[in-house]
This record gives sequence, C-alpha cells and structure tokens, in this order.
Amino acid sequence: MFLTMKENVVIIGGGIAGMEAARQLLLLGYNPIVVEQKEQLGGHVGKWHRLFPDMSSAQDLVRRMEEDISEANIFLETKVNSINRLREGYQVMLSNGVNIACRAILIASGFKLFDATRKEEYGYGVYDHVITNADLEAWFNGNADPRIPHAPESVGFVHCVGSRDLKAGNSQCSKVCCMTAVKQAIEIKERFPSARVWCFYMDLRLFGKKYEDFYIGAQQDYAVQFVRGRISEVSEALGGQIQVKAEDTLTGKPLRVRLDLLVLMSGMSCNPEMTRLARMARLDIDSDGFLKSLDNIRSINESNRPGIFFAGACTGTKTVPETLAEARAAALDIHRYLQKGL
Amino acid sequence: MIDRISSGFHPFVLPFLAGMIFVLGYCLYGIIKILVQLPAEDRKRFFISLVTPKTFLKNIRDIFCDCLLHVKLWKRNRLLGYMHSSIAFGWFMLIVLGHIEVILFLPHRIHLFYYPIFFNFFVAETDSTIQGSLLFFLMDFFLLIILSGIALAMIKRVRSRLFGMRRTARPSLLNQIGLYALWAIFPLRLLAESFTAHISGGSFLTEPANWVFRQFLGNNLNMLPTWWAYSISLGVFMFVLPFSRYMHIPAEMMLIPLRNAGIKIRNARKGFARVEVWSCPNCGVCIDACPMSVDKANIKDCTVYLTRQIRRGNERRIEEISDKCLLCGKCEAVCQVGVEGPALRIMTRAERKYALPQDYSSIPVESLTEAAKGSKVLYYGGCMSQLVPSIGRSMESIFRKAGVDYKWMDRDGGICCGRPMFLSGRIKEAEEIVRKNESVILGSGAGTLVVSCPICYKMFKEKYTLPGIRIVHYINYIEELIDAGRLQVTRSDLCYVYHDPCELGRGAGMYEEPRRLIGRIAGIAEAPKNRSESICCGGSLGSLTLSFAKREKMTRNALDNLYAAKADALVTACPLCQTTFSRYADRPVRDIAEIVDMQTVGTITKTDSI
Amino acid sequence: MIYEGKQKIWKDYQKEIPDDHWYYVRSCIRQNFFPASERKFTDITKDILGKDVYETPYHTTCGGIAYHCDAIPQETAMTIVARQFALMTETGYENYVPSCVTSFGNYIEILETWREFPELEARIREQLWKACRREFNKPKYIAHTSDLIYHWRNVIAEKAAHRLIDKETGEPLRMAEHIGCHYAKMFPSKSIGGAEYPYVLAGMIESWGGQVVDYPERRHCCGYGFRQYHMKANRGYCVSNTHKKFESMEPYGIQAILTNCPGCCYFMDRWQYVIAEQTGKTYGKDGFGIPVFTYEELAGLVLGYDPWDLGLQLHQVAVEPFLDRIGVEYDPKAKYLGLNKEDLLKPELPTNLKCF
Amino acid sequence: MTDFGFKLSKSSAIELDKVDTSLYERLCQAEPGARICMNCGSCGATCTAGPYSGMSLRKVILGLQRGQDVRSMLSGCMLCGKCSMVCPRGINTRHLILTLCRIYD
Repeated sequence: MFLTMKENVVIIGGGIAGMEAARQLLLLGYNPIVVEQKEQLGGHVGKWHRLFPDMSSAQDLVRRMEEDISEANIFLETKVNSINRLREGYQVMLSNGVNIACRAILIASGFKLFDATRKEEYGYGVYDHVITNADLEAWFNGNADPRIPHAPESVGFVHCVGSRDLKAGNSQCSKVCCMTAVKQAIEIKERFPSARVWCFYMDLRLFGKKYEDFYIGAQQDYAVQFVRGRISEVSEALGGQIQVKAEDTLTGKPLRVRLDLLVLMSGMSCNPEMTRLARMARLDIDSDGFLKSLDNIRSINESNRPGIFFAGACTGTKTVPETLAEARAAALDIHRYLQKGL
Repeated sequence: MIDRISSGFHPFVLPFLAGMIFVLGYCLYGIIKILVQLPAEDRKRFFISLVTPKTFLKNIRDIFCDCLLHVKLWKRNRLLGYMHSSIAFGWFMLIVLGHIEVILFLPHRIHLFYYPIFFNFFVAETDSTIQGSLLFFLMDFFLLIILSGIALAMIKRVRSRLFGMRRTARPSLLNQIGLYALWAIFPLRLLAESFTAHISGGSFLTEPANWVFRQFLGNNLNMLPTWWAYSISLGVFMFVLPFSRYMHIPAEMMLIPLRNAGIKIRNARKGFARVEVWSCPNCGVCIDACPMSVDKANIKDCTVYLTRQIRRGNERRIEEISDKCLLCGKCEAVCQVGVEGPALRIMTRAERKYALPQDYSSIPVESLTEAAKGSKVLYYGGCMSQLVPSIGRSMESIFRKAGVDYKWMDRDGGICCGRPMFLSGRIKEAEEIVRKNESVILGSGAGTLVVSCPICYKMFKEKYTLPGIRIVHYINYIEELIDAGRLQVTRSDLCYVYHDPCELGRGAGMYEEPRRLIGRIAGIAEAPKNRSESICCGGSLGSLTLSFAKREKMTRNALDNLYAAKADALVTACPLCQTTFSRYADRPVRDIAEIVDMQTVGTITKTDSI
Repeated sequence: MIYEGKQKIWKDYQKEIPDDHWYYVRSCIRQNFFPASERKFTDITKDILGKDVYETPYHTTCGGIAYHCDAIPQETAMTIVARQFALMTETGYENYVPSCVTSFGNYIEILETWREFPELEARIREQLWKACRREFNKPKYIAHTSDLIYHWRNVIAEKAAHRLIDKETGEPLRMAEHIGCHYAKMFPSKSIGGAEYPYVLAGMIESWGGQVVDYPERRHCCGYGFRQYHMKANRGYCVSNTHKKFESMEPYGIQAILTNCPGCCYFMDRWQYVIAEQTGKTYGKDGFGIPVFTYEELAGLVLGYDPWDLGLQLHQVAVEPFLDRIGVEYDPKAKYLGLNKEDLLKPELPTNLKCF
Repeated sequence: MTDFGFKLSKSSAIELDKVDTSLYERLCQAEPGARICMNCGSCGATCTAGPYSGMSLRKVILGLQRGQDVRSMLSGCMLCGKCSMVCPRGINTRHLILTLCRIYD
C-alpha cells in the first residue's frame, strides 16, 4: 500500500504528542502513520483556548503542528483493532481495514479528562450553573453555553476535581489544573471585571515557569481571592445560584458562599483506550493506572516491549511543553532503535 | 557732595519704597505670627536667649557666617560658596556703604531710607576727597563682586555640575520672577550709576562706563529710565520675596536665634517649623543628597519640595512626601540653613488621626522583668537583631570571652524600642512602648544597658529615662573591654569598608568609634560618600509608603558607593542595613560585632561586669 | 436543576430488592415516637400488598443507637446483630428488613466490616455461640423498610385513595424529602439513588403525585446527632442544625417533609416547636409548622387510612392543613380519642406554633 | 418563653458572599499589597507583638477578607517592621497596618 521506501512508524494518538513526534520522525526520514480516534487532530489541546504561560492560542499551535505533518499519513476516526508481534516488529490492524507492518510503535494516546459527574457532590450535570474547565475553554472559543450567566457576579473555581482523590480513583496530581484555574480566573475577570472570583484549593501547585507570576497577577491585578479548603458540598439555591460549602482551613471555620457560576477543574485520568491498547500489546500498567515506563527517570519513553514507545500523558499527567519535549525525545529514541536494527 | 534735588525725592523711588514697606510689613507680621505660634515656654526661652550675652554673640556670629559669608557653602563647593557670599555679602556691603555715604555727606537725609540705595542719583559731586573716592571705589568694587556672583548664578542655571550639583530644584513661577528681578537689580544699578557718574561721581566701573555712554547718549534725560528700571526691579523683587525662595533671606535671620535658643519643631506647620520652611532657599542641595533621588520619580519628594508644598498648603502632596521619606537625615546634614526635613515629616505624620488606638496592656511587663533580672549588664538586641542571628551570637560570644555576666533581655522576644512607632509619627504610642521597656530595664537591677541596634540606641539615648543606668552602644562597650584588657584582638588581612548607618552616624553622631574599632582588627577603606554623607541602605523603617520593589534601586546605589572603596567586604553596625545590603551585595556584608568576634580571644575567665 | 442529570445518577444506584418473604425487625425508638408507623407497615405489606413479612417478638435492638452514642463498642453491636441474624436464620428467612435507618446502616456497616475482616466475623460467631449457643447465616438481602415501600410505590399508587395533589388547585404538593444520614452517606452503593441525590423517598413522592423540592441544606443533619442530643448541654447545637435546615427551606414554600429515619422525623417535627418557642418563627403557612411524615404514614394516607389511625395526632406540627389540602376526611373531635374511644386529653398548646 | 435549658447557637460559618469586606477593599485601595498575601505566615511567626496580643498580619488580612473583627490583634502592633523584613512577597506591611489603623471603623 505504501510505495515509499521510508520505514513506517505507527503513532497511536493524534494529539500534540503524536503530532510532534510525527513531525520529528518526518524530519528524520521516516514514514509516520498517525492513527486518531476522533474526527480531527489536536486532542485536548485542540479544544483549548489559550495556553499558559504565554497565553498563546491553542488553536494556532495545533494548526501549525498540523501543517508541519501534512506529509504524514493520518487516519482519522480510526481505532487500532489489534497489535500482533511479528518476528521482527509488529503488525498493526486498524479499524478501517488497513494493515501496517512496522518495527516501531509510538503510543501517544494521552489522557481522559476526569468525568466530573463522578464527583456527585459537585452536581455537574445536575445543577444549572456548574461547568468544567473544558466547558469554559469551549466557551472562550466561542461555543455558546447556557450554563454561563450573562453577567455573573460571583464565580468559584474548584481545584483538584478528580485529582489527588483516592476515592475517585485518581491519586495523582494533574499538574495543570492549579495554573489553569488561575488562568481561567483571570480570563473570567477580564470578561466580567465586576465579578468576585474565588479559587478553592487544597495546595496551590504552581511549579512551572511564570506560573507564580500569574498567581501574583491574579491577586494583585484581578483581585482573585484564594480560599484554602476543598469544596465538599454544592447545592442549588433559589434562582439557580450555586451554594457551596467548604472549610476555610486558614481561619478554621466552615464557609458558605453563593455563586453564579462554579467551574470544576477536572483533572487528568488515564484513558480507557490506553488500557485496551496495553492489553493488546501486552504493556505494563503502572500503579497509578497510566502506562508503565521502563523507568520514570531516564526511560520514560520506553515500554517493557521492544519497539513500543510512549510520549505524553499516556504515562502520567503532563503539561503541554513537557508533552512536546517528550514527543521529541520519543522520536529520537525510535530513530536510535531503528538505526541500531539496521 | 551736595543735594542735587532739593526735595530729596523723585517719583522713581516709589516702586522700591512700596516694595520695601511691603517686605518690612510682611516680615513684622511673620515675626509676630511665629512668636504667637510658639508654645509659651519656647517663647520665654527665646526672649531670654536674646539677652543672654553668650547666645547673643553666637547669633551675631552665626548670622554673619551663615547668612552673609555662607561659610558652610564654601566648604561644600568653593564656586557655590563664592556665588552666594558674593551676592549676599556684596549686597550687604553696598547697603552698609550706602548708609556710610549718607551719614558722611548728607547726614540730614538719613531718615529717608531710600537715600542710601539711590545715593548717586540724589547727589552732585562738588569736590573729590580721599574718603569719597575710597567709598566710591568700594561701592564699585562690591558691585563688581556681586555682578561676578550674578554671572556665576547665570552659569549655574545651565551648568549646575560645575557647582557640584547634579540636580537643582525646578523653580516655581514666582521664584523665577524673583530670580530675574534679582539678576536685573545689579546690572541696572551699574547702568544707572554709570549714567549719573559724571554728576555724582564714580569709580573704576562707573566712570569709564559713563564716558562710554556719554559718547552717544549725552543727554542727561537718558539717566532717568535706568534709575526707574533699577527701582522697579528692586520693587518687584521685594514684592515677590515673601512668596518666593528669597523669603529665606529674612527668615534665616529669625531661624538662627531661634535655633540657638534650643527650640525644636513641635508642629509641622506652625512656629519654628514655619521659620524653617521660610528659611529653605530652594537651593536643591538636598536633591542630590537624597537616597531616593536615584529614582527620578522620587525627586519631587525631597525636602526642598516639602517646604515648597508646606508653603503652598498642598496637603495631599505634603502627606505623600512625608510618608515616602526614609528619614535618613542626609538632607538635614547637607542643608546649609539647617532645615530639619525628617522632623518636619515626623511632625506631619503626627498630625494624623488613627481610628484604632494601640493597646499594649497585654504586654506582660512583670514576667519580662523577672526574666531580665540577675545580671549587672543587660543586652538589648532589638527586634531586627532577631532576624540577623549572627549579631546576637557574636555579642554573646564576646561577652563570654570577656567574662561579662550579662543577660540578653529580648532573646526570646521582647518589646520593641518604640523608635519605629515614633518615626511613624505616633509619638504617644511610642512613649507607651518606651514606658514598658523602661519598667523592665529599671526592674532588672542592671547598671549597664548594651544596645546593638542603632535604631534602638538612638531611641534609648533620646527618649528613655533610665536613671542610674548607663546606655552604651556595643561599639563603645567592646572598645572598653579591649582597653581594659579583657579582650585581646588580632588583626585580619581583610580590608573592610564601613557603612555608617543613618541612625548611628547622623542619628547619634558616632563616626569615629566604629572606624577606630574596625581599624584595630582589620584594614579599613572609605567610600566616597561617608560619615555624615553616608547613603542610606534603602531599608529604613522611616519610609511608610516606599514599596519593597522601589527600594532596590536605592540599595544598589548605596552599594555602588561602598564598592568604590574596593574593600574585601562590607561592614556596618545595623541589622537592617546588613539585611538590606545582603540582599543584593556582591561581597560579604558583616556586622562589627561579627568581625570583632572573629578576631578576639578572651583574657579573663572570671565573671565580672564593667 | 437538570432532572436528567439526576436520573443518570439514580441509574447508578439501584439495588436488587426481592419482591417477597421478608424478615422484619422494628426500631427501638419509633414505637414511642410514632407507634402506628411500624404497625401500618405490616398492615400495608400484608393486607394490601399481600406480602409475606414475618416478625418475631424475640428480636431486640440492633445496638446501632448505642454504638452511635458512643455507649457500646462496635464488637458488642456486632454480637447483638449476630443474634438478630440468628433469629432470622432460625425462622428460615433470608431477606432482612429493618425499620430503622440507623439499624440499616449498622447492619450494612457490620456486614461490610466482616467482608473486609473475616477473622472478626469468625470471632463474633464464636462469641455468639458462647453467649447463647446460636448460629447464623448472613442475610441474602438487606433492605430498609423505605426501600420496600419504594419498591412497591407504584402498586400503592395504583391502589391510592388520595394523591399528593392540592384538592383546590390541582397542583402537585411541594414536598421535601429528608434521608437519614445512616441510610446512604456511609455506603451510597447500598441505597436507592446514592447519597447525594437519594431517590428512595423522592420516588415515592413522585409516584404518588407530589413534587419534590430541593433546597440547599437538604443534605444537612436533621438535628438529632445521637451523642450530641443525649448530652443536654449540646442540644442547642442539635436544634441549631434543624434551624439551619428550616431557614434554608423557608423560601421554597414546602408543604410537607417526608423522612425515612425515626430520629429525623421526630426531631424535625418536635424541634419546630422548640424553634418557634425560642425565635417566634414558624415555617408553614399561617403560623403552622411544616408537617413531617414517615413513609408509612404517607403511604397510609395515600391508601386512605384514617389519619388518627395512622397516629398523626402524635405529631407536634398540626397535620390538619395538609389533610385538608389533599382531601383526607377526618373527625377533628376524634383526634385525641384512644383506640377504645376513651379521651386521651388534649395536650397543652405551644405559644407560637399553631396547633389544634 | 419556655426555658429548655439550651438555646439555638449562632452559626460559626463564614458567609463569604455576605460578609462585609468593604474595609478590606478600602485597604487594598490605599495599600494594594494587601491583595498579594499568600498566607505563608512568616509575619506572624516573627511578630514581636504576636506572643502578647495574638497579632499576625496574615490573620489580619485574612480576617478582613472574611469580614471579621481584627482590632484586638492590630492594636498590639508595635510597628517594629520585622514582618516587612520577612515577607517574601515584599508587602509594605507597616504601611498596611498604619493605613488600616487609620481607616478602621
């Protein structure tokens, strides 16, 4: 089917990890084949609005990445049906009937946004004005959302929704939500300057470059207030307002506030599709439910199977720049692996 | 000499006359107002000082040296000194000589007080005498001196750096009018006198000029416009004077006796403060001196602008300027007149009303006193020292080495000395804190109080009443220990540059002792700006509104001055300076106690106290 | 409120409830508070629904109330529970239905504990044997009596004499539901509808024609609080919780409250009197309180039982306005007559809360 | 009124949207540093007045944000400035305190 003499590399997942790896593999002279379940490339980032810390457009990023891999083979709305070990390499069968023999596979299947309805106490899907971070980004992108009032006077952000939550089955920190909450709080204030905005957090994990500047800016320039205490109960009050309860752990008192909009910072959880792949390719799953790297320090990109590599959030929660860096590293790992084999 | 005009009057003197009457009236009003505003005891003290021979003589000497000869300015910059004293002293001499002329030649006109000013217009020379030509010579000579001063003043407008000033105060409109009037007076006088020199006589300036003028302006009528112009410029100057910087001329003569009488500022607007404000000549020396002025945005917050705003009654700006200042005291140190910038500001702050009163009743004086008992020597580290543990540790080590039986009264937290509260203008509250500490110290039974923080030291020295207790700065105390042979010092090869903390140097006058002590243990280098001109580290508690970010520039500027000494390390004697400098310094910043401790061994093991 | 969202959650919290053959155990305190409720449960299930519900006079407390009051350790409660199960085993039943929510919670907690720690179960078996020479099987199914009423709610609706509809306006009655804490909060998966949006009572109200009204403090404790209430000094704290609930309910115009827990029904009813005495405030219409019913009482009313037969005269809050609203006929003069028509005497009336 | 031997107790909950934070807002106008406190507690740990009056600037700012009365803490302050020295965010703590003492009503 492929007349090219270039060597195939199957990339499972057309998010930013898969796209970046494809770009690098193209440059290295391979024939990357990107397999994406959805109808378009870009994954979660493609649905985002602006990316911290530069507040650059996520859509632009994805568009540019798409242009960079225009020469690659891309199968949209396609799943991997099976992965079989050959004497040398693997045979990957796709749901569209295509059959690919390759010596290297990159898994870049990413994460699944935590399903906020699982935190029943927050009333996502039950109350009229409870949305998630992803919903808010979609709204920033111009999609209408009846749950967002025309002129909210008070907005709350709940950090760690489905993150650091053993009972929700996600013990890990999703890394990006604290910063996303700060970013979105600022963006909300930009759109509704008179709104009072509160962020309810357990710890503020603002580790990345310029994140702390955003935090100070949110406090100083946007008067966003940070309340340490996780919201434990949400109810709907008259008029559809949201009443939330938390413990204000800094004053040691119970705290109650009525809000016009509550935004849940849904975290990253492992992608069930990834679990299916792992079974297919006999890959190890780590204790946190994500794919298990050979080690978590030096060989994050490598799996327990020869020729199968990882990039991005399939091995754990990652930021966008971390994912991109990992994708490039994975491309290089694949290159080295294939060279050695020649 | 004879009267040329029999009435002894000409209308052209009217502008001068009106101006003169106005100024004298205004000054009289000012004197009365100030005397009324002074608290009764200050007023009494002032009158007594006027008739006390010692202060009387001092007043005369100070007025002569400061107002006329500008001795302090000479010390600062000769060109600047010459410029000021040439104009002031020259003008003074012209007035004095004018009077001598009238007394000598036309004694019946002495009651017309414009006569000495316009003498040359009203007289005709009948014969020349030696005393006459000598006087005429002197008149021309001092006029020349003044003109040279005016010329320098003009040059200074454009090239202030020649006079050792980088920045000068931007003159207000009235100041400008006064300035140009002042500049015009003496050239016009030269012109006027030159036009009449062939009638009234003249000397080496006026006579040749007269000869020149008469070559093409022979008519005697030409002389009148110049005399009018001369009188008008004098009149304008005098009308502007009370509302311009030139008010400092009469005000300083009031300021000197008041200061010599020992009067202090008690109110930011009234009485003595008013005299100081009037006395500010707007020279702008304080601008360069001010550590805040490294940031251009702060120039308008120097003392010269404070006095200007107080005169204008611009309350918003007065408050801003007062709150921003670091209170380092350098403007006061460099001020030729002695305007007390910090005191004016503290008193402005003191006017403020606070809705929430402070309440120190919860301070457990009894238990603190109990804890302070038991030694003859009490050591007070101060709040800041707790954040610079090396100071306290070094002091303890020194005490131990010297075998001093001491007690560190605020080791585990104590009471603030009250100085920060005082600087914020909350004087009553500061006094309340002072009383608490006094009670602890007096109750401790100690005889000596060793203080290591200069902020506290100044407060203890000035505001505490501790009968029977010697308050001593640790620098003095350590020197005493060394002199008494209880500490043996060794010398280090290191060379230190010493930074004079504001509160210790300008605040408490300790310049030599720290240098002497450092000199005993290490090499010492001097920064270009040192002693009374040392630059505040920028960390001062004096400023209420300067934010952390805005102080950085000041600290770096102060550091650059210290780096210029090319020393191995910086040494200071203030925990606040040390912390502030350490934040940005490229070399170690030490406290004197630290370096002394490193270089000493104890010689006495017996516990004793001195 | 997005109803479909709740429905989605309810789907996740359903449990298998056998249709017949239940071993019934009563609550310790209900018989004192609202004695007719338990009796009516057996009447309704046996007489009207024709089910086999068996009870034995030998059963005791489950120990749950003492356990939650910190009076006995859990192991003691476990041994009591083991005996209860032994009685069931001896009668040949496998489906266990307690009438008390705390009992229900207690049984579930103990069974779950035994599942996690089988050695504990073995020890309890040994202790039971030593104490009374009995052995037991664990019940195959455990349901709360409200689960059963929920299970048969539609059958009851079919047989209904009255519906929860305002006779005058034809509007559904605005009703709040209150779930006992021990019903779902400890083990949401053992409940109908889960802990956040429980459906067990809401389902009855909906089925019988009423409208369920949600209010912000719906999840809050009724104001009993076991160990808190039993210390008199802490009762102010207990009643404050009830006060908070009623304050939150106030703007919603709630006409009746349905509960499934003995304590909740009692305290939400009685505390209204205390609140009215202390603050002068009442939460129903025209100075009345909001009537609080047990599910048996409500089912009884729907099925057309005489209100005084259902023991509604034992409620502090007057139920007459509610009865009038749904069109239940009653004899006001018979309110305080005993079973033998003997006059039980009218109680003293409160100062602020309007009663008959 | 019937004496039950117990009374309704007032809720200790903070009603964040209802509490009066106007004082805090006025403070922020005069001293914007009040906004950037991150509750690290350095100020309270080093406070000279803390052991005597419970003063902690962190608690003062937080209390204002929650509409609480912070006067007793504030009135113990001696303005020594240690909090300024330790504040990692460089808040002008002394100005904040003085301003607050001025505008407190």
